[in-house]
Amino acid sequence: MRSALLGLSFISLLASAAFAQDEIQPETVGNLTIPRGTEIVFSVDLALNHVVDGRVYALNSKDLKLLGIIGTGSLGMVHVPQGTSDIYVATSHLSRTTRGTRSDFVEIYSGEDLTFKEEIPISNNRAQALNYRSLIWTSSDLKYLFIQNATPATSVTVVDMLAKTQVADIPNPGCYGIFPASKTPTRFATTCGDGTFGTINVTADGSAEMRASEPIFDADKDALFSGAYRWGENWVFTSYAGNIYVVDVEGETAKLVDKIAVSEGVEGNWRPGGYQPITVRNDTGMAYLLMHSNGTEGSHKNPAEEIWAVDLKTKKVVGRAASVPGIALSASQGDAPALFVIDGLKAEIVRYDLPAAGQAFALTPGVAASGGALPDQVEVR
Amino acid sequence: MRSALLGLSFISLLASAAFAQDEIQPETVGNLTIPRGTEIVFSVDLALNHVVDGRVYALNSKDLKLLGIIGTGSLGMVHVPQGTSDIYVATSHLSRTTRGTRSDFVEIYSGEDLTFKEEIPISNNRAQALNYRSLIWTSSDLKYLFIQNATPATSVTVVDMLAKTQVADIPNPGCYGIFPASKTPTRFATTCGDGTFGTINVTADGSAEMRASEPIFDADKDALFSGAYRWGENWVFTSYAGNIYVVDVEGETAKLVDKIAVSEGVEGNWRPGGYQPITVRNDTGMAYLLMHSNGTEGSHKNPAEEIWAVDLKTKKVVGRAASVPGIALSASQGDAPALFVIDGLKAEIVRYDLPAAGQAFALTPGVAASGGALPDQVEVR
Amino acid sequence: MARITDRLFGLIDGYAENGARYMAQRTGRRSVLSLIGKAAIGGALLPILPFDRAGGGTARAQAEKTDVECEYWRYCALDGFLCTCCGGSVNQCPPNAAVSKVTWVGTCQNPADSKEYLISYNDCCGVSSCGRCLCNFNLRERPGYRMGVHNDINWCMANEASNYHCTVAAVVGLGSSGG
Amino acid sequence: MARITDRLFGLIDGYAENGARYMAQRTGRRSVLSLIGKAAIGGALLPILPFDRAGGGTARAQAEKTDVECEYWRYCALDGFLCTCCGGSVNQCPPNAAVSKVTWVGTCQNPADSKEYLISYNDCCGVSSCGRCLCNFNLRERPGYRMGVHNDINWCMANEASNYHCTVAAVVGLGSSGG
Repeated sequence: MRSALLGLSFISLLASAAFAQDEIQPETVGNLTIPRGTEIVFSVDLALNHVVDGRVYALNSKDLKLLGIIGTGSLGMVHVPQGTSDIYVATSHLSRTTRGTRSDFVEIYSGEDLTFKEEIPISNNRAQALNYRSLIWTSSDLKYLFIQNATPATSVTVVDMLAKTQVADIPNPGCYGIFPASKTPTRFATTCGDGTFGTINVTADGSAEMRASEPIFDADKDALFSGAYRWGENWVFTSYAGNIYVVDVEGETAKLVDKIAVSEGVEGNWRPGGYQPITVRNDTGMAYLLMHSNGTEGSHKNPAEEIWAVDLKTKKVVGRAASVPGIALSASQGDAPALFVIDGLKAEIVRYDLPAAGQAFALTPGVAASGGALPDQVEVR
Repeated sequence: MRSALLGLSFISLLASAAFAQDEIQPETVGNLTIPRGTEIVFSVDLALNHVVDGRVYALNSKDLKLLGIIGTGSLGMVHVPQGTSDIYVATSHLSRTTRGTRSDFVEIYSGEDLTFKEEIPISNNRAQALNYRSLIWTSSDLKYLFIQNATPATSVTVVDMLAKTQVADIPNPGCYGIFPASKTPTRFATTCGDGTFGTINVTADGSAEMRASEPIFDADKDALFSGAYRWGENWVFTSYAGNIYVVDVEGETAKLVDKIAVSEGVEGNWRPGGYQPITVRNDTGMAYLLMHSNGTEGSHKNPAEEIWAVDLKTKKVVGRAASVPGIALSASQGDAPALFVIDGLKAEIVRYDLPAAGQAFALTPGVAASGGALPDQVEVR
Repeated sequence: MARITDRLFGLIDGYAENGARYMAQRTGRRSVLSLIGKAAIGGALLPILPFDRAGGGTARAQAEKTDVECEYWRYCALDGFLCTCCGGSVNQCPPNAAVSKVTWVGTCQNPADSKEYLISYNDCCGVSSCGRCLCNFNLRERPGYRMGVHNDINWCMANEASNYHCTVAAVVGLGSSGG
Repeated sequence: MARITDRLFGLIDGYAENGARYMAQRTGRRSVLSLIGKAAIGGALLPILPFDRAGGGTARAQAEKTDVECEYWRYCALDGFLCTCCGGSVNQCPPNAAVSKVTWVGTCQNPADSKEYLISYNDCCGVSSCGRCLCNFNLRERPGYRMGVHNDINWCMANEASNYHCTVAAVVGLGSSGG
């Protein structure tokens, strides 16, 4: 070993010292890996102070230790689909970082090691918005990726993820958000300012028409939040005034299945608030809402004081618990049920363990960790 | 007026109300301007947490109110030349913000309204470094801009600012930093690891040779800081062990003019520290140094506890004053002499008023304001 | 007012919701705005961290507040960096930032005269995001299906230099909250 | 050690200063390093805010410190984000960041065995700057005219994916501070 070193005469320091057993042995630098099957929490950070340099922080769901970072460009929208380990980002890059020509792409990242895999150019009209999860979503068969546009005229870009190309730009005027159907992969619904839902069927040639539902909500008196959650074949929304709307988007037009008045008759004028104020455990049909008291017109982005558990089957509030000032939350769907909440004041991700199915509702505070500079979306997979 | 509004029938809100004299009159949105002759402090912010999105914060020197922001890309180097109102930035942009192809440019910004004026492509080998002012500098006639490269092999890019094109890439191996001559615009010096200064003359065809001086310093025992300041036709350096070196770079080879032992014989082992630890008032020949006590090997980036005033003509320390934890400073050269110091702990710019020429040294603390996330260079013009 | 309306250049979304929707529009370096349906409209850039609601969920009439504070009356539906902290003023962009071509509008009550004014929130564009004085008030703000009152989107979207810098709040007329 | 030196691929600056200077080099996904002249060498990315020097100006031998703290012994000349806080380890990059092809080297004393080790500081590259655990110690660090011990520059400079992410500190041998 000594002679090997001396052969490299310029390594003057090493030449004078062989390694003994009790010394730290020389190390090589490579990459850490993420164990297969790790449940990952994705904290989507808008990074508004440096808005061109958004990120996703991937955290181990158990201890919230950082596993790695994915860059998401300028106001990139992030989707963590079920059925693939990939992560999809629709974003914009400027040719001179903060100035110059804008170019938009769908970027595919590996969920196994967070590496960049591929990019697909798309038209430059996507909504550069806060990270509302409903602005980017896959079709139920993963063939299409739908991306909400705003110029401010609204439309939806359709990307064929097998052909790796944009195939359509479908107007959804006066409407916003993408809520795909489950049984018909070419179908998605969208919420509209007149209180209807539009339903769009993407055809092979990229053409499509939007069919309006009967009025489902009132955007003046009880506006639906954008951040809805899928529950089986339905989508579950909550509203400014404190209702839950369960909507079936499977048919030619969307239908209201259930409307649950969550805070009616409860003292304190409690209302949902934040950017992603509702999540649902798929197996139990339990919805969790970020709630604040003394709600008024304009308080709909106030952080939560409590998290309420609502049984979507019995349509009853089954529990309330104190919360960090949450502005977004997601429920894990795995065997260790937990809620992951963004603390809007500390920009932290907080883990709350949930009771097993059948147990009384309670939140057990767990670990907390930085979610970036300004996280506004949280996902877990 | 009412009829004009009614003519636009879709402005339903305005239609119902004419403006009375006592109401706020309608306003149009344009741009604020910077008054001519405003003395501007430039806080160069590395923004390391979002390193692709560096900035210069332009502050009014009087009250440190923010006048505007210039984006400087990835580890952009900034030069605020005398003799023009422009601002020069040598920087890199990646084609996908944090990934993709790197492209380097010299960018020219207006010092009058901070707008982007022009970009000149340069080779992609410039040093992506902290903002050491000596890594980018103009020739004394403003014809050339010199930019330090590192791959890590070192060389200097020469840009013809009249022809708007790069004309040379001159090796300065083992050396670093650019200290242009005053009388010979094609000439600059560079500090070398063997303790010499190299002197380079740029020729019309872009070729150049470097001539070494006699040894001037010892990089092991008394390394020169990179952040030197011009004083008339000389350059003034300070060193890790606490000396001032006045160097004449006008000739074929550089010459040591003066060496002043600043902290010799002073109790407390005081040393200079930081990223830009020395500045000079050109008219008075007074140098100001960021000094910390209990200096040791490795303490050379420690923030200051005091600022020392050293008369370069009498070669004496003429005063000491308490300082914020400064890591960089610059003296204004105008009629209201002041020092602008970066507080390394608060990331603030702090103004200290200086006494008029002939008065005893003292620092009068003035305003302080944010200098960005991680400012490491401060200039005033 | 005639001067303003003369310069009005409507950018119509091509769709009627609750009546008509109009985007504020700016031509050349002079500004004018637009509105949407009934009542005022909102929507600009976004923030999040300014979630301290010690002053209540909305920013109504706090007479003593200045225009570098989130609770200043004009900012009742502003979500973004105040240009007053970024080298601009309450209604002027910083020297080097382009005024957004489209805007959203809010209706805020001025505590000095108790009147409600229609406020146009223009984003200032094309410069690194300012990062100072992040505010977030949402009086009558709605999601993107009421785009003209939506403030969680980059309203530099119609500018060639599309990077978000900061937001101004200009009075464009008298308003009515519609109740 | 033979394995390491076998893979050594010197990137010579083409210039001798105080003897010879060598840059650390990494081939494929395996790393090897280099050094400079006498004693160790430093230089990576940079920081600034970690200017609290309560523990003294240098990071010598603080046995109780862990590798997510700036005062951990291997970090005596590290200037940058600790990869241990970014999804990596003390000597492994995060899953998706490329190891820098060139590095700087420091010589740090391990309080556990009182020996001085030669430490290679590799930057991890090609991902957004991590932003966590910013450290700044400078034992025997020098300006860029001693490039191999300079830590105020992006050592991802020789990687095609050149964005700085974080920094690791790998033992590459026994060192000597040269006094």
